[in-house]
Amino acid sequence: MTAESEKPPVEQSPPAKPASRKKTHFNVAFYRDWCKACGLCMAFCPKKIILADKNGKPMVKEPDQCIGCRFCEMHCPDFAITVSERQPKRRKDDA
Amino acid sequence: MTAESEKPPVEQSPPAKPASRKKTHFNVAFYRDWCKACGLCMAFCPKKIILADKNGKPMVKEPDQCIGCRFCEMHCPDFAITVSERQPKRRKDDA
Amino acid sequence: MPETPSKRQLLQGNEAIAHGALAAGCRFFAGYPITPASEISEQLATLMPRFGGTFIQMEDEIASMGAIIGASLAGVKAMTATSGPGFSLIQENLGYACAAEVPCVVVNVMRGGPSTGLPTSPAQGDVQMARWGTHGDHPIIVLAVSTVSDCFTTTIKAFNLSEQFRVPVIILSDEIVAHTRECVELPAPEEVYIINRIRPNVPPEWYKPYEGDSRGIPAMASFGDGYRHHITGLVHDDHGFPTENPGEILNFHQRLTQKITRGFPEIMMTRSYRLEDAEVAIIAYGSVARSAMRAVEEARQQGIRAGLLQLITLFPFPRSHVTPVLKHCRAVLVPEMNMGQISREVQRVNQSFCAVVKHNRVDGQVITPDELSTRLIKL
Amino acid sequence: MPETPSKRQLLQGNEAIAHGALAAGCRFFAGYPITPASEISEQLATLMPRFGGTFIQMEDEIASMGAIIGASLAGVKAMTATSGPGFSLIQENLGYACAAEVPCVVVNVMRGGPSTGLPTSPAQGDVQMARWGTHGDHPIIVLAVSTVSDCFTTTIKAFNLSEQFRVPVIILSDEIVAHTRECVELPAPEEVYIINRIRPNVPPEWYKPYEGDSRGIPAMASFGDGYRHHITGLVHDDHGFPTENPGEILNFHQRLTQKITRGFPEIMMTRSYRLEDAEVAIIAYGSVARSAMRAVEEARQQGIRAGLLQLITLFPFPRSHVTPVLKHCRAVLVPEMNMGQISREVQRVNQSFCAVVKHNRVDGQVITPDELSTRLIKL
Amino acid sequence: MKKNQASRYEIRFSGSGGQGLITAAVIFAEAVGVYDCQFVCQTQSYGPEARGGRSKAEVVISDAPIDYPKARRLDLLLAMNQAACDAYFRDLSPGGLLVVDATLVEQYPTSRIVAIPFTTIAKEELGREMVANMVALGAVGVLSGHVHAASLEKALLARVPIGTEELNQKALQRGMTEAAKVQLDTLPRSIFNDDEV
Amino acid sequence: MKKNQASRYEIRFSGSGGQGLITAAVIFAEAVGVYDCQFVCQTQSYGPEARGGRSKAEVVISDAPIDYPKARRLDLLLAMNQAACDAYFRDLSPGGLLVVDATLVEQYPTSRIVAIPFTTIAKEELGREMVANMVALGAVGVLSGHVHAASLEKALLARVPIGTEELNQKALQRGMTEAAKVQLDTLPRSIFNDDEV
Amino acid sequence: MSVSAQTIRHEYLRHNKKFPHVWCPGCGNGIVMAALLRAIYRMELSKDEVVLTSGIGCSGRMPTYLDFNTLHSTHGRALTFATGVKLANPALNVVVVMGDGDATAIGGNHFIHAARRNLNLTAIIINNSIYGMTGGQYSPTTPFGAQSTTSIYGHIEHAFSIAELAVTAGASFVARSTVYHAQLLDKLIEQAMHKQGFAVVEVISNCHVQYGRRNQLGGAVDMLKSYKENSVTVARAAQLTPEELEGKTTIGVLADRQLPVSTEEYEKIRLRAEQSGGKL
Amino acid sequence: MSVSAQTIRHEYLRHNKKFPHVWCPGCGNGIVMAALLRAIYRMELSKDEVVLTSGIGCSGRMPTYLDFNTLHSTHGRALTFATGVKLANPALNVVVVMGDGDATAIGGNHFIHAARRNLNLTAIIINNSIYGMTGGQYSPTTPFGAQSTTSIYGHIEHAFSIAELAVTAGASFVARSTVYHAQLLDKLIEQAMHKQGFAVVEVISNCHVQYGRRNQLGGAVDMLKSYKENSVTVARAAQLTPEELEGKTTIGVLADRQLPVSTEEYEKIRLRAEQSGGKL
Ligand SMILES: Cc1ncc(C[n+]2csc(CCOP(=O)(O)OP(=O)(O)O)c2C)c(N)n1
Ligand SMILES: Cc1ncc(C[n+]2csc(CCOP(=O)(O)OP(=O)(O)O)c2C)c(N)n1
Ligand code: SF4
Ligand code: SF4
Ligand code: SF4
Ligand code: SF4
Ligand code: SF4
Ligand code: SF4
Ligand SMILES: [Mg+2]
Ligand SMILES: [Mg+2]
Repeated sequence: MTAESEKPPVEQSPPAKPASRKKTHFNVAFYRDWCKACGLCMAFCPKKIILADKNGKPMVKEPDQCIGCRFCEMHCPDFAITVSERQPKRRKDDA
Repeated sequence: MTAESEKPPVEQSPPAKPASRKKTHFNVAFYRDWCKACGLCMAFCPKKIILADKNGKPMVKEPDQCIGCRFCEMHCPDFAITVSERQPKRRKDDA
Repeated sequence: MPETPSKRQLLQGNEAIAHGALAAGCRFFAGYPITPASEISEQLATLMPRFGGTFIQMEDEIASMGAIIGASLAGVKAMTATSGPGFSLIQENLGYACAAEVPCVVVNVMRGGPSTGLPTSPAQGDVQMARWGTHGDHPIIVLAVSTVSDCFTTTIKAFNLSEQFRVPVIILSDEIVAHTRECVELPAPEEVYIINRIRPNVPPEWYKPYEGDSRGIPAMASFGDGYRHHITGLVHDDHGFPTENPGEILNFHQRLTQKITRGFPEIMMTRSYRLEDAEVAIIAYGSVARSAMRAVEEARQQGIRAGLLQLITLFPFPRSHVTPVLKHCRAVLVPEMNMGQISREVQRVNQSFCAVVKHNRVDGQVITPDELSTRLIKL
Repeated sequence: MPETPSKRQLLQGNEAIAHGALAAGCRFFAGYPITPASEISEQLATLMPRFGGTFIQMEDEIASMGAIIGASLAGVKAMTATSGPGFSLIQENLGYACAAEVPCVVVNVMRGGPSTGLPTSPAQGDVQMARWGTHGDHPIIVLAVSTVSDCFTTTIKAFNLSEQFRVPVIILSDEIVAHTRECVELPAPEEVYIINRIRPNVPPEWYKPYEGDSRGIPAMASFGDGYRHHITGLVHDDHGFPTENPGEILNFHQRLTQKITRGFPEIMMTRSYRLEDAEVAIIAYGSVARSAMRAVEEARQQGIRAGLLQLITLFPFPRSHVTPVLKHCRAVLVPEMNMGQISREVQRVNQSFCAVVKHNRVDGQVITPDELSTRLIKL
Repeated sequence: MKKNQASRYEIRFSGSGGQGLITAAVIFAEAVGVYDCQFVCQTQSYGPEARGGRSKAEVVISDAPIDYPKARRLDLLLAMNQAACDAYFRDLSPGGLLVVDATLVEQYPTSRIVAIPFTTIAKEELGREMVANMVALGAVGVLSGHVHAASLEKALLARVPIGTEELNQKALQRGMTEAAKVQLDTLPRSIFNDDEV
Repeated sequence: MKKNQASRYEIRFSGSGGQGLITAAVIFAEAVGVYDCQFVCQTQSYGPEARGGRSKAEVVISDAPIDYPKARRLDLLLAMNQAACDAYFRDLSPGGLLVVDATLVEQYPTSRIVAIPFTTIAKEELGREMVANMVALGAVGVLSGHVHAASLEKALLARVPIGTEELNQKALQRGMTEAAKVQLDTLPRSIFNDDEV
Repeated sequence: MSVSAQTIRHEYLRHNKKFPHVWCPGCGNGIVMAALLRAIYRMELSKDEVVLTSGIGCSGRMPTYLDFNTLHSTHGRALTFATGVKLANPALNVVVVMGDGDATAIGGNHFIHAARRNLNLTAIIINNSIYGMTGGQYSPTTPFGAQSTTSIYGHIEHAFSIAELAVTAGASFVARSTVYHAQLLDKLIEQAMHKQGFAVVEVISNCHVQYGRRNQLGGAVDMLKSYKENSVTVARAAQLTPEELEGKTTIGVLADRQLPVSTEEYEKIRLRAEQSGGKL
Repeated sequence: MSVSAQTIRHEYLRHNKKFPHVWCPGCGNGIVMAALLRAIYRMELSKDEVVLTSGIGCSGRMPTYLDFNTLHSTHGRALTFATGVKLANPALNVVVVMGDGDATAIGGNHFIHAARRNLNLTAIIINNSIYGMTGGQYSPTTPFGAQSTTSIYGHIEHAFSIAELAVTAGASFVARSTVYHAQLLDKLIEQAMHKQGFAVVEVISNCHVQYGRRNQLGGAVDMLKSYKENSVTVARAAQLTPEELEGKTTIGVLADRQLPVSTEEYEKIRLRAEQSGGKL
């Protein structure tokens, strides 16, 4: 049981936007009212950036580390996680 | 559909008593009260010796031709046929 | 489109039920063969596709009942037909149809019971069962047929009541009616009086699938026509969602009961024969009513003022039709091809008005006019 | 062999039924889980093998019912337990047990119906169904339990009646009784009064599996003990072979009915509480009888001469116990957690003796003593 | 709408399973009911299908709606074998007519009888034993006097399998012709009378 | 065998699913019924299992057979969270005692109350939050005055999983000790009286 | 070593039943019955230790005629009754005869579960591709395109392979024969009865009356002839391509494996339960 | 192209239902529900044309929450209701969600028959190896030896392979995934819904509350981890020996074949029937 591995879980497809030169950033939002603190998101985030707060509910430690794999979102049994690409604050034509 | 073939139907095992030197003879008895004249015995007797009487019920034409394969007996759906070895009229030690 | 079968035909009772269903607009039939009901399946296997409808033979009666519920929810009038053993099996899903208010018609061509019983003999042993066969209090309508033309018209009536009240309707036939051939005038489609379920007339956002109208009957949307809603066999609120709230549970039960109670005048059907001046009467249904009619005739010939109340509706029990007979007659004979099932209802509503006499036959034979007129004479 | 459980134990009603079954000699249980009956299965899954018996969880309730019939035919006392939906499903095979006279016990822990209904709420909606759930006229015995110790003793009684009369016995429990814990003194095995089926005492050649004794009950051989015989759900003659002969059919039905009729004194069980001088009475069963007893007490405290007839046997309806109450009281209240099911029977046997008043609750809540005493006072 | 038994005419077709008696009865009923527009009820005893045994089918004809659908006192009994003849002739009303297949029935229980070798006719004249029932149907039609020949023919054509119309029609005709030879009024009344039975 | 309500003592254990309140009530009932040989009825509200939500369990104790098995007027209400406290305190009889988990209940609806931090005790002193129910059970046992301590202990040992006996026993003892500190007679009567409710 | 029909008549047919039996002339059911009796004879079983169970259907009539402990159950439920009998008295030899509809239409669930559970029962399924008793409606084994009273426009569903279903569901022993191969049949039945665990013998049988006639397959004789011609043994089948196997019936033993049997496993449970005693 | 949970919440969850749903924390049912919704979103189906049917069980609660035409039927019978819906209105896209008990215990017969009949339905079976809703009794997929509330001495029956049963019974499309493989899962569901004919997706799912806990498999996290470690794709499985496959779960598409579909075949029947007219 090597849940410690850093690479994304094998079967999952690569991040939503594959390797662009500029690192894409993601928002990971929790809908805390629906979260039941099951721990799945925390256990399987390949970057291990989701931690439990004192109620056992998730919070993101280092948001910038998120690779947008959406594993957490797809495995939250309670629709309590939304991963979205962070809106670039920069010029529109930069992308 | 070559029901005419003379050899016993393939899947059936050889006659009850295999090739002894003296030809064994058989009695083929019909229990006519139970016979429903379905025709199976007549159709499949490898020696074609079972014929229909005027009511469609079976009778044996040439009893001595019977090879005792018991196909008729085993396929009569009405337990109406008994094939038995004909009791030798000869000395006991002749067999 | 098939040619209109508007003509006089010699039909078996079972065939007439099939034709009645088609005339009523039934376009889905699911069944599983069983004597003496199989001809209904066989007829509809042949006729349904000609009318653009669907026939399916399912793996068992449970499945047949499930399938007709599904079809009805998708907006198509649906029926199944079986006999005792199958009727036992459909009960769980029949209860679902009662609870979720899914219109559908179930024909039970009764044969001798209990269990496998007497597959080819007539009987009327499933009468109380038709009322009480599934668990929990539930609304239901039970009709009985006695002639081939009854089979045709009562089947139409059954569909109409089912659609109107959103309740399963049971048709009880028996082996005699089922296999007797008589002539029926099949009407042209436009001559048939049809009631269809009420569709919602509010926008989908406002639709509450279980909100009763003034009579307690909710408008019914079909799956696929834009009114997305939820159907369940759990006790539910007006939105169709499960509830454990006592008030909502009570509402659920009360509406189910009351929609039937309010419909009594339309639902309760009987036929009176020579009752005007009757001193003794027979209360009968199904094929026994035919023997009873003859017996009344013969008793009259012997100077006895006899009459017949034939029940078409067995449940809800037509108390308001029966009571006057009990009040006006000296004695009432209740002949049945069972050990006494409708006679219990007659006894229940009989407030010491008159003598209620049972006459029961369970030997697989029909009740003859002779035996009834003999009893009438002695009443 | 397991240690004798001869001691005081705190048990749920469901557990007490399991213990009662074991005490009665039940050594085969087949079931399918369902709320609120599952604890019976779970208890017996644990206990049966300790008693050398067999527990099996079947693929559904139909199969469970089939399996207990098979086990009983092989000579082992057998039981299944379910709730409404499963009770609907077992009906076909239950009818088989009635027809083939196979002793067995079926527990129905009632929950709210109809259909999936209210799985975790108490109700008494399956009372008429217990009598009429399967097709065809059939004999059956229906008992109701109201306390945990009832669960134990009535289960033993159910097995005894079943064995004695060769008839399936239904135990109706409800969610309240099922999950209430009370203390029960479990007797030592030798203290339990047990009735076993009568075995044939003639040589096998003479054995007629369906020839009744003086009371109409045939001796019963088990498969494998030398009395080769035939069992069928078709109507059969004394030899157990299918018959279409009217005389034999009639015999079949008459014996089935009469063996129960003749057993009335043993079968019909009720409990009277303060009825001696009662002017108003409650007729109740199951957990409602407990509220009724309290209500009687409270009405008495208010000076009302109230009493209670608690029905343990629901069917055959204990008419001979009920009639005196109807005759001696001014009014009778029949409270039920359904829309009025036993009240129909009370009305049926009430020949205008007194007022029969229904009190019904179908909102998933228990009937409380308060509501009953209020009604009693106003009667 | 008083009815009395007098208006009823009751026929039973009897024989063994496989002789096509139900078919004959159905065609008869259809002729009477659909084409002649009388009231008619056709019933049969119903057994495990397709497994032989005794077979009977009844037709009740009336000028008023029919209450009790089964035959009570036969006006005409067709018996296509001895067993059926023996079993049912007692159900004949006094004055009822017994019609038997002379090929298969040897002992006649009454003298008010018409015996025609239906099976022989079918086998030898028409070449198909199978249509003995249609020969009998033709005869019964004529002997009953309760159906129009044309109606019987129409009903027959509507019910028999495609391709067999001609054969069946011929059989029907043959039966009619044969029956036409019978002089019913010359037959004695039944030898058994009402209260003997 | 007249009964009156006076002989009944009614307790409700309430809180949220997973707090083990049914277990506590069952042990209580077993102590009272099996070891103290009183009449006892234990019931609970029964919901879809294992999926949380509110939970309640009742024990009715009596010196005569118990007819109505549910609590009607509570003599003691244990509320292990605020929701349960709010929902049920009105079912207390006048003079009934409210026992709350001070860890989780913040607002007290009556002043006839005993507040003990069961959860804190369990978590911090015993190291397992899980046994808060047993701490509460010990307290309820003492405060009810309707069960012998020894019986409670026996019942507890017979019901808890093998290997956890010691921990649970310690929890029970802790609850008893804590309750023993309470001087019930110093508590006010309930602030709501009979006819107000 | 072959037992004669006369012995069978004397030994196994019920003397108080009316013969000939009810089945139509030439019906395969009689051939299966005879094969079963030959197998039982060879196994030298006492009649008292044999329980023969059936459901409802033409095949369901078989127990009525045979002098064993016989049980004519409800339609589709024979295996559930048999399960109770066997578990209640594992010493009994329980044989269950079913029709194709009985076993795989209404009774399909009990069939796959009996196989999964691997109870020590012998199931003989007489597959005549039709509901015989009720008058020729299509069954789960009626072939695509076939005529029946409920598929007069041609059947539009696919047929189950009963034997394959049994294998997948977990039966210990699965075999197939036709009524033409009567001698093979009795051997397979014997093997099945010897087998510890759930054993299935599917028998392809002729209902010429309700099925053959309607599908231009002729009478009993014609149908048996076609079984003769269109059957291949398991060994032979292994050498044929799927195309060559098209339309052929594979006969012989299709599966025979050693799996834990529930009657035996339950004995172990009893031991464990006794040992566990008190607390659980 | 991946749809966000937020979109799903807004688009498909019923606004008048109470959330969070009733399932236990970490229950696989929620993961399956999300995967189903992603598939439907990608297929761009109108909500009005989707019918979601279920039976009774924890999984049976799914339809309650979703804004389609939803049908919570009786235990084990979802496929029969769905059959009626689909035949009555073939334009509807009918998805049937069932539990392992629902689909293969009480509902086993309907399951194999739906497969045989090859009606155009999508069946999603959430296999958590236990009866979750009723409190943890063994189901037809509970492994030999496992603990449950009705097998405290260890289970003595064998488990069905749901997917294999579907293949043998005749389903057009059969696939398997676990809830760990959520993305594979939504792809398989999408494929299944596109497929003409009966399509089955078996999902291995965690009921840690009633099954995992009792069998030392830990909580939701542990169970998902074990799914991750013990699953092999169909392609990989083909390269492994039976021994190596022991204890592994094969995931991916197990069968995908073209067979006549009964809704389409029935259309042909209607034509034939019209043509046949008068005499039959
Ligand atoms: C619950 C129930 N449904 C239907 C029937 C009617 N029924 C009797 S036998 C049968 C089918 C028989 O077919 P099969 O099992 O293939 O046996 P066969 O007659 O072909 O030997 C049916 C549908 C019944 N007896 N019980
Ligand atoms: C006829 C009937 N029998 C039994 C039940 C009780 N019951 C409800 S859900 C269920 C089993 C649930 O198991 P499964 O289908 O695997 O679903 P899960 O809860 O595991 O998702 C049972 C036995 C019922 N509702 N109806
Ligand atoms: S999307 Fe979720 S699982 Fe993936 S890296 Fe970001 S936080 Fe972790
Ligand atoms: S997976 Fe969802 S429910 Fe579980 S802890 Fe994370 S956010 Fe909460
Ligand atoms: S096989 Fe039997 S029943 Fe058929 S014709 Fe020959 S003897 Fe008669
Ligand atoms: S045993 Fe029968 S089949 Fe064989 S040759 Fe003799 S008569 Fe013919
Ligand atoms: S109908 Fe078919 S299966 Fe039944 S007895 Fe006749 S031939 Fe045999
Ligand atoms: S009991 Fe099991 S299946 Fe049901 S919601 Fe909880 S974890 Fe899920
Ligand atoms: Mg068949
Ligand atoms: Mg499950």
